[in-house]
Amino acid sequence: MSTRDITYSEAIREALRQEMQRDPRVFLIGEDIGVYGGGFGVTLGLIDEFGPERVIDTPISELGIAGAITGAALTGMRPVGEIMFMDFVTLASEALVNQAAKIRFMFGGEATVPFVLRTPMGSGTGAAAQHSQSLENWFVHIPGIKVIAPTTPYDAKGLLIAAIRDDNPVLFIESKLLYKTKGPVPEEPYTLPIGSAEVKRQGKDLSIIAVGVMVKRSLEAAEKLAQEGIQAEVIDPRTLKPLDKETIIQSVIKTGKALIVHEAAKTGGYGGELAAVIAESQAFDYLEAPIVRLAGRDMPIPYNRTLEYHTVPQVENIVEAARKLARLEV
Amino acid sequence: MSTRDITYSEAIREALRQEMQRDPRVFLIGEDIGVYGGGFGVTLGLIDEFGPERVIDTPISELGIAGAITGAALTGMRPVGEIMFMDFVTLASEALVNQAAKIRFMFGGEATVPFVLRTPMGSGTGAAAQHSQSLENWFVHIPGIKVIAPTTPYDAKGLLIAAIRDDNPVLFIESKLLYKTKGPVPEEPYTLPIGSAEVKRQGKDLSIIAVGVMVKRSLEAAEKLAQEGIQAEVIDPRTLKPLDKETIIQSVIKTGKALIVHEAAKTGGYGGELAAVIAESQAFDYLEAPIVRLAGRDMPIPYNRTLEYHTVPQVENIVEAARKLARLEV
Amino acid sequence: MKLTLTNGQISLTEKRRLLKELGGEKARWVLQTMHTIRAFEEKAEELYALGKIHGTMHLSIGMEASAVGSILALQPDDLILSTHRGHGHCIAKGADLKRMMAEFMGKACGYCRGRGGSMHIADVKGGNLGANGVVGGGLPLAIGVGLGLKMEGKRRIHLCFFGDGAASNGAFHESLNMAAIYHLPVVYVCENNQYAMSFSVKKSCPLERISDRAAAYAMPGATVDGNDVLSVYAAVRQAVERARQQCEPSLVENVTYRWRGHSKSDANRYRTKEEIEAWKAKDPIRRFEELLTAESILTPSEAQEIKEAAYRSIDEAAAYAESCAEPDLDTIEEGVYA
Amino acid sequence: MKLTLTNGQISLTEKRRLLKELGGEKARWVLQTMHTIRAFEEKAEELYALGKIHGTMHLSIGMEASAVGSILALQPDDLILSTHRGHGHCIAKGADLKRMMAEFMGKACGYCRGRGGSMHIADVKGGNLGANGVVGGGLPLAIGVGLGLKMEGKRRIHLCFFGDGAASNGAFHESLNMAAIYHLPVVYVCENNQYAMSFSVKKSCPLERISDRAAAYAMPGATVDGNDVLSVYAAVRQAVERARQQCEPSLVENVTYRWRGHSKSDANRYRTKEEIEAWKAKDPIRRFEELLTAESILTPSEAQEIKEAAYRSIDEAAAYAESCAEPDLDTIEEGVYA
Ligand SMILES: Cc1ncc(C[n+]2csc(CCOP(=O)(O)OP(=O)(O)O)c2C)c(N)n1
Ligand SMILES: Cc1ncc(C[n+]2csc(CCOP(=O)(O)OP(=O)(O)O)c2C)c(N)n1
Ligand SMILES: [Mg+2]
Ligand SMILES: [Mg+2]
Repeated sequence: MSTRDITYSEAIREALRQEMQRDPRVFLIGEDIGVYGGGFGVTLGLIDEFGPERVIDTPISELGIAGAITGAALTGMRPVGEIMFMDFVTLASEALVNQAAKIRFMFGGEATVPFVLRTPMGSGTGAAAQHSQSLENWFVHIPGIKVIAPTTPYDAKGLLIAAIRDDNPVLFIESKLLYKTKGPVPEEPYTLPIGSAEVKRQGKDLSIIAVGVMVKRSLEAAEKLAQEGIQAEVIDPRTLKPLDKETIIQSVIKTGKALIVHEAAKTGGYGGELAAVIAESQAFDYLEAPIVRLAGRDMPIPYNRTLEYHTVPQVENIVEAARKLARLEV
Repeated sequence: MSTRDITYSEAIREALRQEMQRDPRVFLIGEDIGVYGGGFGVTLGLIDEFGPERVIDTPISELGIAGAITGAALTGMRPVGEIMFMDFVTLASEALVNQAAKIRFMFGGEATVPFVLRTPMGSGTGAAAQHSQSLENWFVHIPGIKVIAPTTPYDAKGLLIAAIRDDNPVLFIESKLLYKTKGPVPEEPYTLPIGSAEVKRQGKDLSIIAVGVMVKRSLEAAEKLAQEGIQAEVIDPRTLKPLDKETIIQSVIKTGKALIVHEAAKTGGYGGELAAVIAESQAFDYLEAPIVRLAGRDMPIPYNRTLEYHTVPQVENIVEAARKLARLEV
Repeated sequence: MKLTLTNGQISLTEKRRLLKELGGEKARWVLQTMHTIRAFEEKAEELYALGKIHGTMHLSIGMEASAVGSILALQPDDLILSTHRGHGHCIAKGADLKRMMAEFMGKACGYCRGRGGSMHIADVKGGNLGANGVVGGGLPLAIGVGLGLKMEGKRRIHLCFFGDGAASNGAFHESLNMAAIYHLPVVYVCENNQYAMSFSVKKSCPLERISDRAAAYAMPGATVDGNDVLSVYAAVRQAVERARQQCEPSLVENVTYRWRGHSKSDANRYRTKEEIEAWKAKDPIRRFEELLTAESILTPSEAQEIKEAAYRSIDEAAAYAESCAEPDLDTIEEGVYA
Repeated sequence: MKLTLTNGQISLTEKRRLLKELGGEKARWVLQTMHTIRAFEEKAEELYALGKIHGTMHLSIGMEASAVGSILALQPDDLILSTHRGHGHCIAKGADLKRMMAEFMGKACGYCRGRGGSMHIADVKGGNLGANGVVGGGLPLAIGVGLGLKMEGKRRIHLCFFGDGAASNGAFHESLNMAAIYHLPVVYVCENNQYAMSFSVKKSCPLERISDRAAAYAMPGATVDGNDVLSVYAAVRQAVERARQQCEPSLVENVTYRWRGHSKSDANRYRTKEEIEAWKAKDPIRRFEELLTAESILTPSEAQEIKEAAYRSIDEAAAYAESCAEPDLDTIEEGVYA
C-alpha cells in the first residue's frame, strides 16, 4: 500500500474506518455523526459502511455520550465518542472526570475504560464565544485521562489508531482549522507512540513549543524568521498528556530560549504547564531569557472577524515574539 | 464592634448573614443548605433567620443551581450558590463556563452577572477520589470568572463580602480542612480587595507561594525552617484570579527562589500558571534556582489514610522541598 | 391545559374571537412581524452569500408563527430567553432591526458591539436575555429568571424558548423540575421543528408529543400547530396567565418546521425535498394573511403593503448596518469583566 | 407494568406462588442476605466508632429488601451499577465479604486495594460495576452498559440502581431517554428512601410517584413497597424479563427508608423520631422472616440460625480485614493508567 496526500479529516476518518474493520468492539457514537457526517463532516460515509448500530447518532445529550462510552468500555467495547464542539465537553465533564478517569484507580486496577472521545477545538470560524474554546488544559489536569492533539494528517491517523488501541480514556482533540490541511499518509493502518513529541523543524536560536493549529502557524513563522537569520526549532508535543518532556528540555538546553504558543486563554492554560516543566528542569540553567508564553487573550472569542483574529496568536505575533526572544529583548 | 476569634466557617456564615441583612437581593441556593446547614454546616441556622425563600434547598441538580444563580443575577438579584463538593462543579460547568462567564462579553457589556458560587475543595477527609478534588485551575482558565480561595477566617469574611458586592461571577473556593481553624475577625462587615495577595510571613531565603490549606502548611513549615536558619517568605495569593502578580514577583526578586505549593494534581494545575508568571517576569533575572512546584501527585485521591496523606503535600514535604531549594540543591 | 384543538389548531370560531379581542392593530403587528422576521433572515442569507456576514447562522424561516404567537402573549416587561435559532424571538420582542443587523455584520453599533453575532444577540433592555449557542443553554437559566421575577413580586413572567433537540438534554429535566417545585412563573416553549440538526424528533423522543413530558413535572402541557399563529397564541396565553396569576409553570410545544438547512453547513442529507415542500405548503405567514383577508380584517392590498413595509424596514436596517463602523481594536478586551 | 398491587404489595397468594417457585434455598438466601447486609453495616458502624474505618459511609439499614429483591431477579452474569448507598447491592450481587470489609478498612486485600473505600466498591468480576460517589453518576454509564450488552448479543441485562435524589438530576433524563430510544436492556431501579440527604422527595419531585416519570420515556414504570422483598422481586423480575426478551428498559421504584442518618455527619434535623420509628416498624427483614415462618418455610429456630450465620460471616470478614496489611506506599500510583 502506498502513501498519498489526504486531509487531516480524511486521515481521521481512515483511522476510524480501519479500526472499525479490524475490531468489532469499536463503534462510534455522537451527535449527527451518521448521515450528516458530524459537525465537520469527519465521519461522513461511515454509516453507509458500518450501519447505524456502529455509527450511532445521539440526542443532544453530551453527558449521555460520555456516560455511554464509559459504560460500554466497562463491558469490553472500545467506543469512540464525539462531542461536536469542545465547548460542550463542559456538559460531559462529570462522566469524564469523576467516572472514566478515576474508575480504574478507584477500583484498585480491576477495570479498564478504553475509549476515545474526539472533539474539535479552536477559533477562527466566526462561531463566537460558545463554539471556539480550547479547553485542553482542563483534561491535562485530570489524572487518568490521556490527551492527544495531533497537528498533521499523518499524526492524526497514527495517534488516533494508537488511542483506540490504548486501554485508557483518551481525549482526542482535533483542530478545526486543520481539517482541510493536507499531508502524506500511508494507506495501511499504523500507530504512533502516545507520549512522544516531534521536532517539526530544527533550529538553534530558540525553541517554539506549540499546540494544535499553532504548530502550523509556528512553522510558517519559522520560515519568515529564517529569512531574518533566526533559526527557530518548532516542537509539537502531539500528546499533551503524557508529555514528552525530554524532547522539550533538550531543545531548550540547546537553544537557551523557550517560546510557548497556544490559542487557549493564557491564564491557567497549558502554557503554564509547559513553562513550569522547563523552569523546573535542568534546562533552567541554560535559559538565557525569560520563558515567553504567547497565548489567547484572557477573554471569550468574539464574533467580529478582526477582533477574533486578534484574540489568538497569528503568524505575525509569533514572528514578533520569537524575534524579540531571539534577540534577548524580553 | 469588636474583633473575636471565630472559625473559618463561622466567618463565612457571618459574611453571608450580614450581606443578607444589608441587601434584600442576596439569597442562598444549594443542596441541603437549609436545616441541614450544608454538607459542612456552613449555612447552619441561616434558614431560621431568613426563611426558605432566601435560603433555598435544591434537588440534586448542580446544573440547575448554576443556571439559577446566573438567571437570577440577570434579573438583578445577587445570589450566592453552593456546590456541596468541588468535584460536582463538573456538572455545573456548562452554565458557569459558557453562560455566566461569557454573557457580559457576548452581550457587548450590556448585562452583568453578579453571583458568588461557594464550593469546598480538597482532600484529607477520607472521602476518596470523587469528593476530594481541587479544580481551581479549571476556573482560573475561564475568562469572565473571578476565583477566590481564602485561607484565614479574616480573609474569608472580607473576601466573601467583596465577592457578593462584585458585579461578576465569582467562584469562592473554601478549604475543607480550614473550616474549623480559628482566627481574629471583626464583627462589623468589611471587604478586602479582590486581586491582592498577602505576604503571610516575611522571609529572605525563599518565596513560598501556596494555595488554600497549603498556606497553613507552608506557615508551619516556615516555622520549622526558621529553626534551621532558613527564612521562608510565605505568600497567599488569596484571589487566584485576578492574581496579584506584583507581590509574588517582588518577593521572588528579593529571595531569588520560588517554591509553589498546592494540593491539586501537579500537571495542568495552577502551579503552572504561577511558575509561568514568575518565569516570564523580571524576576527571571533574579532566579538562583529552578522554580519548584510541590503539588498533588497526578492521581486520584485514594481512600486509605496513609495513601491519601502521601498524595498531597504535607508540612514535612514542604520543609524538605524548601530546604533543598534554599540550599540550591535542586 | 384547557384548549380544544383539532389537528393542533383552535377552532375558527375561537380564532375569530381572538382576532376581535386583539383588534386590527395587533393583528397587523402579527403579520408585519412575521414578514419582518422572514425578510430579516432572507436578507441575512443574502448578505452571508455576499461575504458581508460570516460565521454561521440558524434561520427560522417557516417558523415565524411560533416566535410571534408566543411573544404576542407577553407584556413588554416580561422576559424571554432565546435560542441559537432566535432571530424571530428577538424581533418579536421588539428589538431594533438596525442594531440587530449591525450585530450580524459584526459592527460596533450592533447589539453586542460585534462581539456576539447571530448566536448571541441579546436585547436586555427589551427583555430578551439572549440567544444561546448552547442547545438547552437557556433552560437552567430559566430557573433563576423565574426565581428572580418571583422574588421581585411584580407579576412579571418569563418565557423560555428551546428546541425539540434541547428537550433531550438533562438541562430540560432539571429546569422543568425546579420550576415545578418552586412554583415559578415560567412558560416553557418548545419549538419542535422536527429535527435537532439531522436527528429527527421521532428518533430522539419516544413520545408522540414532547409536551406529554410536562406530566413528569405535574405541569400542564399542550401541543399546537406551530404554524398557526393564533393557536400558538391561544396556548401560550393560557400558560402566561397561569404563570402570572398562579405563579406556576407550563409547557407548550409548537410543532413547526425549518425550511432552510440547520445552519450554513447543511447538505440536507437527512430529509427529503418532498418533506420540505409539504411543509412549505403550510407557510405560517401565508396562512395568517389568508385568514385576515378572509375575515376582512385586511384587504389583499393592505396585506401587500404590510409585507412591503416589513421588507423596507429590513433594507433600511441593512443599509444602516453597512454604514456602521467596525469595532475599535483598542476596545477588544472590553466587557470581559464588569 | 402488569402488576396488581395493594399498598405497593403483591397479594399473599402471589407471594406464596413466588415462594414456591423460588424454593426453600432461594428463600433462605434472601433472608440470610438481608441479614448479612444489616450485619455488615452494623459492624461497619461499630468499626467506624472505634476508628478502624474512617472517612464516611452511607448505610442502607432498613433498605435491605430493595437490594436483595432486585438482585434476586438477575442472573449471575447480569451487570449492575450501584450507588453511594451500595453495600446491599454489592453483597446481594455476591461480593466476598472479606474483601469488602477489608476495603472499608482501607486494606491492600480489599476490593479496591484500599483505594476506593465504602463509596467506590466494585466487584467487576462479580458483575458489580461499582458504587458511585456521585449522585446519579451511574445513570449515564447505564446507557453504555446497556449498549455494550446489547451489542454482545448474549441477552445479559443491566440493572442500574439510583436514589430518589438522583431522579432530579439531568443524568436521569438523558439516561432513560437514550435507553428508550436505543431499546436497551436496562432495568432502572430507583430506591426511594424519602430523602436526598435532608431534602424530602415530597419537595424534590412534584409527583406522588417517581415511577410515573417512566411515561416521559414511553417506558413502563411501577412503584412497589420497597420493604417487601417479594413485591420488589415481582416488579423487578418483570422489568428484567422485558429487558431480556424484548430488549427494552423499565423503571421500578422501591419505596423504602433509611434508618440511619444520611452519612456519618447527619444530625437528623430534617425528620422526626416518630417518622423513623414508624418506618422501623416496617422492617423488611422481620417482615420476610415472619412470612417465611407463617408459611412454614422456616421454623423460628431455623430463622434464628440463618441470622446467626449471617452475623458470624461478618465477624469473620471483620477479623480477616483486620488481619490484612495496609497497602504498600510504594504502590501508591498504581492503577492510574492501564
Ligand atoms: C449542547 C450543544 N450540543 C450540540 C450543539 C450543536 N448544535 C447546534 S444546534 C443543534 C440542534 C438543536 O436542535 P433543536 O434544539 O431542535 O433546535 P433547532 O436547531 O432545531 O432549532 C445542535 C446539535 C450545541 N450548540 N450545543
Ligand atoms: C452530584 C452530587 N451532588 C451531591 C452529592 C452529595 N450527596 C451525596 S448523597 C446525596 C443524597 C442522595 O440522595 P438519593 O439519590 O436519594 O440517595 P440516598 O442518599 O437517599 O440513598 C447527596 C446530596 C453527591 N454525592 N453527588
Ligand atoms: Mg429542532
Ligand atoms: Mg434518597
